[in-house]
Amino acid sequence: ADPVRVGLVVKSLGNGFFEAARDGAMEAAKEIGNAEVIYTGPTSTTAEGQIESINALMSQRVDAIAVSANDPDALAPILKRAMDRGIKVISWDSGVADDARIVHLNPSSNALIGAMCIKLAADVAGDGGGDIAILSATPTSTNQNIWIDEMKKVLPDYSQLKLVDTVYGDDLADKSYRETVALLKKHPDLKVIVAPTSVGIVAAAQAVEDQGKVGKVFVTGLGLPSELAGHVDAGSVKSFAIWNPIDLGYSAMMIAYQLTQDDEHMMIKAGRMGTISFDKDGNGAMSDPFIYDASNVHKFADIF
Amino acid sequence: MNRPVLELRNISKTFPGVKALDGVELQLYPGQVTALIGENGAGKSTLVKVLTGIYAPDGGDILIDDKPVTMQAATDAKRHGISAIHQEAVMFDELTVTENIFINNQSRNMFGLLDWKLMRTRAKTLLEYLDVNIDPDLPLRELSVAHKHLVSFAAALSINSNIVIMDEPTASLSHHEIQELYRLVRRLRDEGKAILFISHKFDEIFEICDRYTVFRDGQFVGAGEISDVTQDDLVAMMVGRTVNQIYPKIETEIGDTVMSVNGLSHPTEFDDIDFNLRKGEILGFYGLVGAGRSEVMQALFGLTRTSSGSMNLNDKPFKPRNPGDAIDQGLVYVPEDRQHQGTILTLPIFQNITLPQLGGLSRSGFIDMAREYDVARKYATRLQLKAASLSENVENLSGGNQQKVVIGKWLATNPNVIIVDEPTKGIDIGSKAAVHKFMGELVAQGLSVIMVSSELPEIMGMADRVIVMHEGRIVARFDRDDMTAEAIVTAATGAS
Amino acid sequence: MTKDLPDDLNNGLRRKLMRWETLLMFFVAIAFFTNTQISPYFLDPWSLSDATFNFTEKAIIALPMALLIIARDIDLSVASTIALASVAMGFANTMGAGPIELAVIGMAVGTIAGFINGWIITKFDIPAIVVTIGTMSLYRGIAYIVLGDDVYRSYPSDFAFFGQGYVWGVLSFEFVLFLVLAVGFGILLHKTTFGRRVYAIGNNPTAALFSGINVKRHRLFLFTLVGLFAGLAAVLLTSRIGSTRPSIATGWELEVITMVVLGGVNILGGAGSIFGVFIAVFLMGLVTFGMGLMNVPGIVMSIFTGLLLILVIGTPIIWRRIWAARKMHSNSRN
Amino acid sequence: MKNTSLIGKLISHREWLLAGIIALMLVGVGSTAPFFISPGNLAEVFDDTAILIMLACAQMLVILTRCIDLSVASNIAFTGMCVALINVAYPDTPALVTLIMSIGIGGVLGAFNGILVWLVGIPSIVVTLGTMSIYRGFVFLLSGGEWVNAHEMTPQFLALPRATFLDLTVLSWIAIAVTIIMLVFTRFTKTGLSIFAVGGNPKAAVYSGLNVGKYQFITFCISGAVAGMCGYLWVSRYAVAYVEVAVAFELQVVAACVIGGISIAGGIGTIWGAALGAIFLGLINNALPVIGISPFWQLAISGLVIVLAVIINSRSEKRGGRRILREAHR
Ligand SMILES: Nc1ncnc2c1ncn2[C@@H]1O[C@H](COP(=O)(O)OP(=O)(O)OP(=O)(O)O)[C@@H](O)[C@H]1O
Ligand SMILES: Nc1ncnc2c1ncn2[C@@H]1O[C@H](COP(=O)(O)OP(=O)(O)OP(=O)(O)O)[C@@H](O)[C@H]1O
Ligand SMILES: [Mg+2]
Ligand SMILES: [Mg+2]
Repeated sequence: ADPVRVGLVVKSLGNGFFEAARDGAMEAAKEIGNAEVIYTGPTSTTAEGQIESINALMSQRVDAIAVSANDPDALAPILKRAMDRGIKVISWDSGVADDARIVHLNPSSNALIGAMCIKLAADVAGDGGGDIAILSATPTSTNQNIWIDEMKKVLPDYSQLKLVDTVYGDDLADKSYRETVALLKKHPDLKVIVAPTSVGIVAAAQAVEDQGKVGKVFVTGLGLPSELAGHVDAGSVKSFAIWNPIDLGYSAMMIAYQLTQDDEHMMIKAGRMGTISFDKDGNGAMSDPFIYDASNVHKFADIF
Repeated sequence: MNRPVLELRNISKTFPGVKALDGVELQLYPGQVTALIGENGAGKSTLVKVLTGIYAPDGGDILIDDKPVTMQAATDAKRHGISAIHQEAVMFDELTVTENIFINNQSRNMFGLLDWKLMRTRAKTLLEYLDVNIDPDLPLRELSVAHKHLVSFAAALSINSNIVIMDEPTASLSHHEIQELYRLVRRLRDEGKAILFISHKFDEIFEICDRYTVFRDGQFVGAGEISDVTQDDLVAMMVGRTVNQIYPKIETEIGDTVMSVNGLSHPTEFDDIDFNLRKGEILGFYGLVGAGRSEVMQALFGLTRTSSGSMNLNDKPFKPRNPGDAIDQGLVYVPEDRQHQGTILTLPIFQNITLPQLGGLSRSGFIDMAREYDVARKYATRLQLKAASLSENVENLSGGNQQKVVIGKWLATNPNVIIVDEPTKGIDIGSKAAVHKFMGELVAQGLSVIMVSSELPEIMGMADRVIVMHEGRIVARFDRDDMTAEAIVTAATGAS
Repeated sequence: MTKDLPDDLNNGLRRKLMRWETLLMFFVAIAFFTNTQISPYFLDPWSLSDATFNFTEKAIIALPMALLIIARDIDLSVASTIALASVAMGFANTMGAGPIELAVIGMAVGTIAGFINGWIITKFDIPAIVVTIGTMSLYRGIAYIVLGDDVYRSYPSDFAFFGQGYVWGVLSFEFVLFLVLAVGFGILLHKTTFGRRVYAIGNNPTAALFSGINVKRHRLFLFTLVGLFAGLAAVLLTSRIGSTRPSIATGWELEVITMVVLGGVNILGGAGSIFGVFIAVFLMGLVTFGMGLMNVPGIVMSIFTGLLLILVIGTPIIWRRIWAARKMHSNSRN
Repeated sequence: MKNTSLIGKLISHREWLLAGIIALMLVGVGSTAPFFISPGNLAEVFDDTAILIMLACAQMLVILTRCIDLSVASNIAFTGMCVALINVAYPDTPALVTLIMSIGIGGVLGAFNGILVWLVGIPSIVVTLGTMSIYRGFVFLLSGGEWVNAHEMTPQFLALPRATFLDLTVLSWIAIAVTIIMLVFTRFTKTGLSIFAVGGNPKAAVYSGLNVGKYQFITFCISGAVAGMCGYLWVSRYAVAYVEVAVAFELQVVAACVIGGISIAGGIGTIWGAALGAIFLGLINNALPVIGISPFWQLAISGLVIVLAVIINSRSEKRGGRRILREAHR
């Protein structure tokens, strides 16, 4: 039979996180045997760019599309149209509107990620606590916004932490850098910058080092070991968290494939990741984030 | 007789559709002024451009001191000791006078950097030599047209050259400045330089030139000593026929007032302009270049806002807010700058002719192409336009034919007042006569003409009445019976 | 002496135009053939129909933009105008406006934005490129002020028709609208007095003024027209993606201008045709669609559009020069 | 009477006006956030603006010749990626060599633009619109879309722009040096003068023996070389190289020129103007967050400023008639 073709649409090409996810999806395809991954996406994090990529996938009549969305609303019409054409659509990492996909795979439980980020911040701030600020990606990024909401929910439990600002680096290294520098200037007492984005956290760490604030301001959040190893050594980052993007890509691919095989979408088998369950809105979570620090970062830096 | 410093043999230059130069020859001798004469489009300026490396000739030889040379760019001309004052003012408005003069001829200091102090001093010296009082640090745009031209003379003189070319140098100069220029030419001649002098004005040719060369339609017709020929001989060589009457004043019935202007004023350009224009009349406006005549005419045409005053046209108040208003009410303006204001060079002849009255040639906004073409053909024929076809772009026509297109375009609107601003500036004698004859026909048909001109013979030959302007004001009025050249010129210079 | 000038009305002009469009057609044929070879999915009506969505809104702005560029102006603020108009529609939607009202509001805001551009440019006599670089930031900036990091969504379901509806079979509303507008603009530019005046202004604004054309009013009208069409594009795009963010349509201005220039419109004004722009739209559409089928990343496609632009503009220039040189050569031998 | 002429003089000297506005802004911001005008912070703001200043000066030369270079931002991305990859492959390359290489690579890209403008005769806006896409596309091909991150770059690669000398970063010093070289170049060299001439009146330039295309070519080479150098400085300063580096930055560069009074019609402009225009934009970018204005206002404010600046410039450029009438002179 023809192989099952799955379009893996990412927020932007060239981002280390998504490259790792692609490798995971490839691994899954190999395991399935009769499947093929089409890795695509725009170079900048725009919804219009993703729409064009999805259009191209539809024209090729792929069997399934797995998308990490730059914008949950703007992608909805085109994904609905894809579903009308018989294409199975799932979102992963960053979701789309509920009716524009069959299921959404969260890398982890959103509440857990939010809580984890704040906990990391509290740990690094020490008992004295202090001011913290959030450096996000684009203002429209679904997962970022959910995580920030979750962080705000748990913040009252940490009376020593005070959230003073939220800024957006648009997942551009230079913009994130500038925003961080502005943060440092505006809030001289800033203690922790939480960047739940792999681009932002690197830029923030670099900015803290360049501003000579190592030891005074710490950066934490979500990032890749390979990109952060240097900054952990430099001391601007003490610890950070991430789930395994390879596993995430692997799971997304497995789920997409399974959906092309049968209609089951409450409990989906995802190969070596076991069975993932989805609630009535189609939301499911993969696994818990894992914390990296000086003790283990170099070990994982070679992997992703 | 001595040997020529510069000799051209069998030079040809072709533009798409035009043989601008067809195997012409020319000799220039040291210490002599050679006039280059020919109708518009005869190829004079093209020859200058070939000589200064701006155009590469298709064939032929250029010999300097009997040695063949090639000109790739304007810098080669400079190297060979040729400097030129071109027909169009080709200067840099945003640069200072000094920068303009030394644009390709700078002095450097010991670090290899430009030495502005030295150049400023040299500029001062040059301008003094030309007997003009211009601050070398002023940006060129602040100078009058005439002064700009004089700066271009200074630039040409800054190069130590043996050969000086002047392409219609007097076209924008006042009487006084022309006299200064003659002195300069004679001085250069006496220094032993060879001078090529291009002009359409016979009086100056006979005044300062020693030799002549005549071109017709891109071909060499003849050359010789000025003292051996008369004006009629030259005209005959130029046009291949004799032109008897240059200013054919046709006596017409002058009727009632069609237009009256009362106390028209502008904050900075003109003041208290008062005059009447009658049916079938040619009203001349004379003045030195820069007297503000064009500004007044442009105000009549609705291009310039006025601060006070009133106008009447055909017994109705006339207050044009833009040229469209003026055209609608039957007043049109043939501007002095053909190439920029008069025509759209890059559009075909027929589109130029019909442009002001497109509305009339269309049905609910859609152009009726057949009618459009009829109109264009009618006026092209009437004006004896010389062109390959009506779809030819105007840029491919000679100056005289371009002017015919402009006049044709305005006649096609059936005006009753037509303002012509310097209608024969830079036009050869043949085309000039055609334009004059045509103006005579127009008034005979009952049109009224306002003619702005800086050429005294033209004004005196054509106009029924003459108004003289000086520095934005009317300073004198003459009827045909009492106008004398002295009186008009005296009034124009502002002397009371 | 008085014989009539030859009657070859239009021929010269038409020949000149034909040469350009023939070249474009040639490129279109190549692109079409290549696409049939590289992908079995290419010749599917629905695929082709889907592909038109990628360029239709831009192409609709390209039509008035062509007129504007022919008249020696340019508008870099169109993409920002889309953002502004879209935000206005989103706001109106929260106030309960219906689909038609939304469309009217979008186009009205676009029109106002275009009018402001034109007003500043003609009133103060400033080059259009400079002013519209400013309003480009200004308009999108206003969109950001209004919306910030928020989003407008849940447009009425009827509103989706403009950007997602089909008129007949695979023919989407957007695409049919574009075809109709292209014909309309072709007539406007090539057959009417207005079009002729646009050419006149583009070739020599001073002489156009001296010929009684109200140059300022024409330019103002053209800017307003471009604004109106940017507003229309905003309606279509907003309807198509069903939501509004201030970053909507980022970078479109350059794509629209690329289409126009590729269509043979002289960026320096005075020359060009709607037909050329029309073909160029399809050329770009075909090239990007073909590469999309091969999953070529958008950034790599842009290499091809960039090359195409330089190639298509450069080829006739070089060709004309060789031709002129050869003619010169044969002349001088005679 | 005296008063109006004084103002007239001031306004006609746009640079002074612009410098005045910049000073006012500093005072304004300083009164709400005093630390902003501390020397240390100003040095940082300057450091942040240095790249824009250099690019604006180079772009000015291009604009003077009636061209425009929209490919500078893509040039930055391409050259930046090149030197970053070279640094990964040959970590021993000294920073100075990298800097020189970046100038060379950028210069080649600029020369390519210049050749198309000069020898092929395609309008510059078309050429650079094309190469803007092409160069950025090449960054993707070169890198396979992957990022080069800080930890892959060597310390010496990263150190150059950060090193400080007399309280200013080397990046700032480079910007100052470039500005001074440009000043001398435009005022005291034949090429500099010729660039003004060919832009002011191309036809007259031909008649004066100046090859218009050649000077346009030269300005594109300069613009490319400066952009290339900025490519290295950018990548090293932000410690990352990727496809989208400096996206849309060309518009800021052109905007800086416009604010600085460089006439888009060619022939008019000064290095001071370009540099002040860049500083002005840099100041707005840096000051807004400090005085607590939401970043969402930033875009609209800079847009408004550009529009106002060009309106003011156009007013001061108007030379109200020739004044034929005598009284008007007095
Ligand atoms: N660049 C050009 N392209 C095409 N044709 C040209 C060009 N320059 C000149 N011509 C044509 O060559 C012929 C000679 O023109 P030229 O300017 O040399 O005449 P001229 O004798 O100087 O006339 P005038 O007295 O009007 O200045 C004319 O027919 C003109 O139309
Ligand atoms: N210094 C100058 N700078 C720029 N343009 C000028 C300058 N002087 C004149 N002009 C323009 O050149 C053209 C010819 O000017 P000209 O010297 O003939 O003045 P004018 O006002 O037309 O006076 P007149 O018609 O009485 O000679 C006019 O259109 C004028 O606007
Ligand atoms: Mg001539
Ligand atoms: Mg005049």
